[in-house]
Amino acid sequence: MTFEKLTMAQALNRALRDSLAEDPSVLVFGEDVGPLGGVFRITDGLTAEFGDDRCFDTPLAESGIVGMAVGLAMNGMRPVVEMQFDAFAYPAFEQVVSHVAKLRNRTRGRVAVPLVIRVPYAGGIGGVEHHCDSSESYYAHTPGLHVLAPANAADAYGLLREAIASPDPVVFLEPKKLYWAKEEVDLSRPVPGIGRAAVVREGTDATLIAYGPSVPVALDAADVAAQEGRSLQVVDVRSIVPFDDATVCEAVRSTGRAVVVAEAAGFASVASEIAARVTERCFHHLHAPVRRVTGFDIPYPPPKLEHLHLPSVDRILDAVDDLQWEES
Amino acid sequence: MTFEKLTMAQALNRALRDSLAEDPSVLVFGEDVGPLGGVFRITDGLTAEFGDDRCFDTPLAESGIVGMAVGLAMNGMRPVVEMQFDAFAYPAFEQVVSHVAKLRNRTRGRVAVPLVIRVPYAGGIGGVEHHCDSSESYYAHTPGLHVLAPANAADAYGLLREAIASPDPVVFLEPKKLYWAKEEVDLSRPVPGIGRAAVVREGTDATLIAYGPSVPVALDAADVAAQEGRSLQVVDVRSIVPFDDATVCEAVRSTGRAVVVAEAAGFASVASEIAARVTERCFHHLHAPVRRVTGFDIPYPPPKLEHLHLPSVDRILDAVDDLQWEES
Amino acid sequence: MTRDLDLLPSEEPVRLVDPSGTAVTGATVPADDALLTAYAALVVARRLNDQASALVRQGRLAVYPSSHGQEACQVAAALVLGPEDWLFPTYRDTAAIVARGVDPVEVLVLLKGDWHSGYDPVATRVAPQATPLATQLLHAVGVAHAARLKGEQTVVLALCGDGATSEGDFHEALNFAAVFRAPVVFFVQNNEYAISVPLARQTAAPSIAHKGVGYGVPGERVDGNDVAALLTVLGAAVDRARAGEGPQLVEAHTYRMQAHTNADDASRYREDAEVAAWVERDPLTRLEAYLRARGALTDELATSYSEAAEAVAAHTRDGLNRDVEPRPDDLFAHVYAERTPQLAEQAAMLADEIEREAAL
Amino acid sequence: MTRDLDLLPSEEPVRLVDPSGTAVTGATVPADDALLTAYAALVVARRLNDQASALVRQGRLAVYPSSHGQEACQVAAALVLGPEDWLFPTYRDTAAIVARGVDPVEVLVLLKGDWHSGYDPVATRVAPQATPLATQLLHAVGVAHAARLKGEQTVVLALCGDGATSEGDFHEALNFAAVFRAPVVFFVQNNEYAISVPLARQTAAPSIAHKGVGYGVPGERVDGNDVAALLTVLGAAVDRARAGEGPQLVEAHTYRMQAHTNADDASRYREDAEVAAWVERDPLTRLEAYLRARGALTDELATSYSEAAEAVAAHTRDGLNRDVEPRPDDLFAHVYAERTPQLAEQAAMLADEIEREAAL
Ligand SMILES: Cc1ncc(C[n+]2csc(CCOP(=O)(O)OP(=O)(O)O)c2C)c(N)n1
Ligand SMILES: Cc1ncc(C[n+]2csc(CCOP(=O)(O)OP(=O)(O)O)c2C)c(N)n1
Ligand SMILES: [Mg+2]
Ligand SMILES: [Mg+2]
Repeated sequence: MTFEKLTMAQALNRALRDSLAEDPSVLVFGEDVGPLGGVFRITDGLTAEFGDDRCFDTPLAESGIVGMAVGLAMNGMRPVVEMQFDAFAYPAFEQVVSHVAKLRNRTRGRVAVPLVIRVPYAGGIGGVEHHCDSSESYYAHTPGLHVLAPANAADAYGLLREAIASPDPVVFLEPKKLYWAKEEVDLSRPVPGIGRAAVVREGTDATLIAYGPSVPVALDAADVAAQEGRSLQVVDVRSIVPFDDATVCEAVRSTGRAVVVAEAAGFASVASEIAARVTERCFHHLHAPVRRVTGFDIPYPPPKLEHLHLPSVDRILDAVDDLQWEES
Repeated sequence: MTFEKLTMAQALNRALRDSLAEDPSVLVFGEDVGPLGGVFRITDGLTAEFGDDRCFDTPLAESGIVGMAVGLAMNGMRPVVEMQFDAFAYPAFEQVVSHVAKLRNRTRGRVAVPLVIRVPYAGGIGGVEHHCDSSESYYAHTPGLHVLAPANAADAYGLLREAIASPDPVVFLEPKKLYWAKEEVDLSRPVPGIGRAAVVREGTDATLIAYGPSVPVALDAADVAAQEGRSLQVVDVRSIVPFDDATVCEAVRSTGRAVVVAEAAGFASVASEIAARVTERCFHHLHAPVRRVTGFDIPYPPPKLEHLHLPSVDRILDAVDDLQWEES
Repeated sequence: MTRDLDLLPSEEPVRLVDPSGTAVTGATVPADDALLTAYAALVVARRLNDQASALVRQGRLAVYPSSHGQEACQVAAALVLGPEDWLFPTYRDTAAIVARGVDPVEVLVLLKGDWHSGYDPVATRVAPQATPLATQLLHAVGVAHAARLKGEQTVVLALCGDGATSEGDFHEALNFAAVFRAPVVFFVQNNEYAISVPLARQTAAPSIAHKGVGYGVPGERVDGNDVAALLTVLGAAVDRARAGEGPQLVEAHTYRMQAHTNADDASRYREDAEVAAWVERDPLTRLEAYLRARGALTDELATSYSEAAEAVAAHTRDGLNRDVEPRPDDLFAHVYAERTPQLAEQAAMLADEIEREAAL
Repeated sequence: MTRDLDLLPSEEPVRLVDPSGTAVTGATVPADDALLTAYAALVVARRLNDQASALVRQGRLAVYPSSHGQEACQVAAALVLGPEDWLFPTYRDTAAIVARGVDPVEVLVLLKGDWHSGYDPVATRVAPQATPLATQLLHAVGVAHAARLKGEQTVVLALCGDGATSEGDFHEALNFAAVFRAPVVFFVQNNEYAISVPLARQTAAPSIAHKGVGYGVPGERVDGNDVAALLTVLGAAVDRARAGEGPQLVEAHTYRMQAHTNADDASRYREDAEVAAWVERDPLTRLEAYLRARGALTDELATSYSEAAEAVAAHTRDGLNRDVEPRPDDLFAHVYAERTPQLAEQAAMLADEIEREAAL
């Protein structure tokens, strides 16, 4: 075991590097991912190390990037493309929904689409409009895609490696605000795979269910709650699609109360899904309806107002307070 | 009151005609909406009657259509654009999400975007791939849009008229499979407006919540259930955004059981939202978890298999049977 | 500054054989053998179009977008490719896929409604027929670029219509191909209409081939009903791409003789006289006249071609008339390499429904 | 067939005043008055760029994409428009908006982070600065088409960068504008880079102006650091559009002298020498030299221009240094004309949180 201090950004960079080194069919491309190393430096050094054929800049067109990736995947490659920011993936939406997600099914499995679409996503970084969208629900609602959202450096490394090796297309959501947090990690230690959630904090009174950028907030809330004498369990969803019903439901059944936390606007979102499916599966274990703490149903706010929009420790604790404790 | 026999297609055509006649700023455009009258003939005769300046064909580019509509709306027009089929609206996704939905908010209300995006949507017509997508969840999840789905000719007329007159952008989802059903309607009679659901069948045992193409299926299910001695209430959501919590929740509280019916893949969908919010609001009135009868989490199937995918009377009744009757 | 002029198309579409079947003065027409092969394929393509349209009327196909009148383009697109090359067709290019050697019964699976696509794209080197317009052009670039990276000599020929050139993906595909010098021949069948919308409402450009220069891609235009010209122009484009000189844009001037599909009513937007004028430019009669005048096409050969085409039609009919039992589990089997727990649950629910139904 | 050639740009970018400030032989340079006005605006634009960059360093702006080096384009884009015309700027075009008369403090609201946009687009006839690349070009077409339908003489000038020309929306916008003959001038500031990506990776075209012919739109290119040439070429395009002759594409050859934004590190992808070479082509020194040589620009005038620019900078500083109390209810107030019940509920929840917070 070799622990080292790494940021999530570095862990992602390492995952790309290791995948490129291991499998000659892996290609990394997108806008500014070459000599610049990406605006978040996730692809730093890759062109220098692997050459412009393996890690390269494209013309500025997201539908083009994803569409070309589909063709590369059809012909034996494993493209890993970067969408510069969440909202700048929208021009590729038709390619994602009508081809990336459907080509395997269309061809009865004869054509696989082993590609990864990396999306630096969500807010909390003081970004201006279009740079902070939580777009996971669009992808999660689209059958044929896997949708992952790591919340720590180890998961970022492990899940990205697995996503690149996967025979299926993966939308890989990277919480921008977690890029720079340093952690002690051992990259050689395997993490739970695609389709697996993780209980990241044990607790007995209620369960917080979160993913991506909301996991640290949920953990903070659990810390504060503990000081107030309430024991909150935290589940990190990790893999939005496929969803780990077993782990999540076992957790909720153990506490009988649940709050789903997510940055995205709440309406018709992944948080809605989690609330609905947990309720379907755990109804008689629930002392209170599953609460959702999500972004408001508004466009992502400007930097000066984003703190009011994002799920906060206080808002999570308010929701926990609402879980009808008097009745149990 | 003057009842007449009309199809939904005719009612929509009438709505466009009446709006064009009433307000010179209304423009209708898209692919094949001119001389051909649209592939579903919804714009039949409009170019002949109002001229090519008011109802016109565009080059074949959906982002272009929606983007130009945004500009027209910025400069005093009320564009009503047609996306030829659900899946062919995806190229316009960036324009819809990043501009149509956000321009009012971006400009603090100084620039309104009074436009309507008509989308013939959903399945049940034996269409090949890309012609049967239920795309409502993508729009419903996007703050800034109104999302409507009529289920009968009178609503189609009334809601489309209101959508065109609305100061806000509306995604208007027209269930293709209902285009040709003839009904007795009185177009002069106002229907409930945007933001209003309607109880379309009274019932006491359980509530079916549906919209668009699923409403007739829910009504059929209620008919069959009635023969089997079970009284099902049916709520037609009509307006997905804004959602009518009051009507829907009152209905569910009155029966204590609910099934949401929708064609779209269930995961992270409008059906998830309805199940989640009804549960949040009616938890202690519920004898059983809210059940969802939705499309599977798969790409829309080919014609020969679609009947297995679509919510059916039997599947709805199975879900109703599951609502834990023994316990109440 | 001659570079931009080199990228512009010729002043008139390239034509080698005129509508009466006479070689244009000075033209280098392909050898008779090659044209006889093409002619045989044209006869099959025409017969297939007619057969498929009949199958729609008989309710065996949900819909059929016919390439009647465009067969020269269909055939040439297939014949200029080698076995390792790739073809990227649209919904209208059934005849091209068949000309490439794919079983029409497998090709028509999409329009019959059994599944979204019937043939094996990897084995046949033919992508699934694309419906979302222009999207396939980018896939073509990707396949071509992968071939280049692997050091293979593969060329990709990607088809689209005049209408599709208006989509953003057309732009992005030509640009990506040019920047990466991908070996792609973009072949636009300009049949004057996108459903009901005439070319004049589609573009104000001097021609579609003029769109090439904006990407640094040579544009050429060709008489789309002259298979000799098509074989020559497309063949040269394929050779050029194979030689590593990058993509090319070829526009064929042709005409959609029938409605967009059987569901369309062309009388709403065009005059019969316009259609009639194109009958005289029919690709089959033209080539037939040329080959007969040269004595290359004998009655005997013509009969054998017709018989071969009839055989294809009969095979198509037989195949389409066979009902294939739909397999409900197919709904879940191919969404992912391995089905998710959610899909397994849903498949089990459906299987249970079907079992209960059967037990009734 | 001269039509296509008419649509191609001139062999070299139009230049009227060379980098040393000397008029090109035979050139018709705009009158001194017009150039003095432009020069004054250039001085403001340069000062504003420097001021804004300083405000980033001071933490008063989140980010600033400077148009340092591109000020001639910025100023010309504003000066060729009449009061009823519309300007569609990008994130990089702050100086153009200010040159059109909008208060820089309002313009910088976006980058300060108080709100997404600060000025009134309808009153100023300046669209909000667009971030999603090329999307605004379609809005420009719509605004122009609406004007045409209303019988107004409005012209729309839409800005974008070289990188943005690769997006599908660029293609669709030029095509729609051409087909509807919308009075739009598409003005591309080719500053050689899209963040780190050089033009050669963006397109293989002979020039961006060559993209016009594929839409039937005349393309022209111009020295982007020569404000005299810009005023002339853009002015002609605006006149042409106003006269109902349709859209035009103008490419300015210029250079982004600084990093993409302050957050960018240009040393990773370009050499200092490359930047240094462009210093000699600076738009301000060039025009200054020209006007001084003609005796039109006196020291006195120069001082008054500098003072005016300083005043703008001071006003900008003051405005940006004022903290604006964010209004939480703004989050909900403008999503729809009337807030939905859901938003009302959410606003109430937030108000309650804030109230409880305040009570602590
Ligand atoms: C993105 C998209 N938008 C709309 C459609 C609907 N549609 C199918 S074919 C067609 C016309 C295409 O015209 P063209 O490209 O000229 O090809 P043709 O049918 O004439 O062969 C349209 C609008 C589609 N398939 N995809
Ligand atoms: C659709 C979209 N994709 C990506 C981005 C991120 N981005 C912002 S500016 C930029 C480069 C734009 O280059 P160019 O068009 O040349 O304009 P310049 O910045 O040089 O003025 C990129 C990639 C974006 N804003 N929008
Ligand atoms: Mg066509
Ligand atoms: Mg640039």
